[in-house]
Amino acid sequence: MATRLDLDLDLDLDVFIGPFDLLLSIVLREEISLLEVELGEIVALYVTRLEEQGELELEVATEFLVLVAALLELKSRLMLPGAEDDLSEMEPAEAVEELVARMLEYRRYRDAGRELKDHFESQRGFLYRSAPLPPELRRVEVETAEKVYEPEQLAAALGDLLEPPPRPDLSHMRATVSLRRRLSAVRSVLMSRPVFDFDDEFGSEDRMTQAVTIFALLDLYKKGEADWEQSESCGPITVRRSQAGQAGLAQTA
Amino acid sequence: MNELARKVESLLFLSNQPVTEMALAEACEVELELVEEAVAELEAELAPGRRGLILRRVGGGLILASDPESEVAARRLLSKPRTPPLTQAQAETLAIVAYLQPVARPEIARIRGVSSESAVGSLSERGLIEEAGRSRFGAAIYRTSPLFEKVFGLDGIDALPDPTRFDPTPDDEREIRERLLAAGEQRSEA
Amino acid sequence: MNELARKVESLLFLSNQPVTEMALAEACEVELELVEEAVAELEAELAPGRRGLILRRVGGGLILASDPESEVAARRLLSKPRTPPLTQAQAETLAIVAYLQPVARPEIARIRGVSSESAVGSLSERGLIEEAGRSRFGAAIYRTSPLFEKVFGLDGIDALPDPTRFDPTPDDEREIRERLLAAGEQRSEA
Repeated sequence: MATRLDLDLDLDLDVFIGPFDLLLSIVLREEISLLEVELGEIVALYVTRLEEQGELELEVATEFLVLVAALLELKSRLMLPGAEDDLSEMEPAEAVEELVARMLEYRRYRDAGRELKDHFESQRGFLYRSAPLPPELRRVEVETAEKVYEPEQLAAALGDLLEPPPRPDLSHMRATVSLRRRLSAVRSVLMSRPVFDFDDEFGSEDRMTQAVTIFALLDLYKKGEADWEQSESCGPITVRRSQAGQAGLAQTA
Repeated sequence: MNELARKVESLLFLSNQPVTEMALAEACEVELELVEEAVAELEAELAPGRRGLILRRVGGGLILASDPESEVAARRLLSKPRTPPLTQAQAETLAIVAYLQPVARPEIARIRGVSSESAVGSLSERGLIEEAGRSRFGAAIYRTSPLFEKVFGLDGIDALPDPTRFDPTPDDEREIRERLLAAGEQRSEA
Repeated sequence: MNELARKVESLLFLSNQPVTEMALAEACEVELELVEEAVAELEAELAPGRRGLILRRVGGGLILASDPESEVAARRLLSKPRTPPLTQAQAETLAIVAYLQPVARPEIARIRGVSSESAVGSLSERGLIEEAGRSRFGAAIYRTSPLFEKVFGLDGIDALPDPTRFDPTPDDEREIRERLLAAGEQRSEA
């Protein structure tokens, strides 16, 4: 593969302004310590350049990134406490060897990858069958079959089916209360007693029935059949048959 | 074999459904008559006894199948008989077929209160139940198979245990059926 | 074709996976040599260009494939579009896994210089590589899958191209070395 190593990148760092490959040679000659070089900034610059060229696919390794990654590893080894003694003695030549080895290793897999990619293309015309086995081959043969299931499972299943389902739970559904029925309930009380206390008559009903009964009272008030009063909030309600209601009640009765 | 016949063989090899000659013609972008000729050539090549594959016409289409001669060897090589635990739906369906057989498919659905197609399908495929004809209305009627008795260790259908939770009065089978249907109707209403 | 060759063809037709000659011999209850003869006969019958099927040695066994000539028609019939080609990232990652397997994910990242999560993810998704456990440090370890061998038509991992083919040339090495070191000199000379 005749691709030349591409290290063209102009840098503008605190410690260095100039092309990346120049910085690299300087570092490798130990004129600048790797510890002073902001590798992160270099990567950021590189990514920006890729982006400008419309080639931003970070999963695509390039030799440039392989090199920076290798430098990063060297640098992190330099930063490890204790490790410094060994590494400070690392000759520039050794660092170069390590970098070269890394670059060559990457090239090997890059080239192998290219070949695999071509090979993949050349093989894509072969298609394989993917069909389930015919049913007769998926089944247990009668002759060799052994007992694996308990008949009691069937007896239990049938028992479940014989059981009528539980009555549906309707508690979540609101019972309906008829306003018409509440009207006639109030009227019939008013027939027997011209004045009564609401709680005495309807206090034992459920909340919904009580509420609809209040509506019925409102209706009777509107029609002029009944009056009612409540002297204090939440206090007792006194219901009274009104004069005008006499005739109506008589009719209803 | 000419190129088109080879192509037809490829297509039938890859498809696990029957393929019509029209579909083959469209896929190969040739006239129907040419496909028909190619199929005739392939049919002659794959005449029984010539190869390990045979060409079959099924439901208006063509399909390749293995020669039945190799079934025993195929079973030895490939067959991994599966006896997974029964799901609740399968157990219920199988119980209905076992206790009431022969029983029509709509009746199974009425008793369970839900359509039981997938359970019936998997039980048939596993060979635990089999079709025993059609009802007057054309519905498939099922009964258990000899394999059923073996995998449940039953010496005949009479050896099925009494349904559990079923009150011990000596109800006849007819009554069980009615009670099942009655309970099923309540289930499907609920 | 003799009976055994026909049987072998049937068995290979039914199996979706490569089958070894030994497994065929056991299934047919014959000596291995006889199966080898039968396979040779079948191989000749199914030599490229003769039929719609081709006998291939893949993943350590035998498998039937359709002739690549019919790929276009087959994709049309089965409405199966081609899967996309491997991206460069996937190809490099796959090469690392194929040649170094089993290999841990950080090693892949180290060689490629970038985290290779998405390439590893899509190769796993395509079923070409699979996890083969965890390293001491908890990193996922990968190897190629049986599907890899099938898709690449390889009769086992040993059938991969000889890795020495990818050894960098001395020219490569010289070029890199010069590029790393010579920039300063060139520039100071310039």
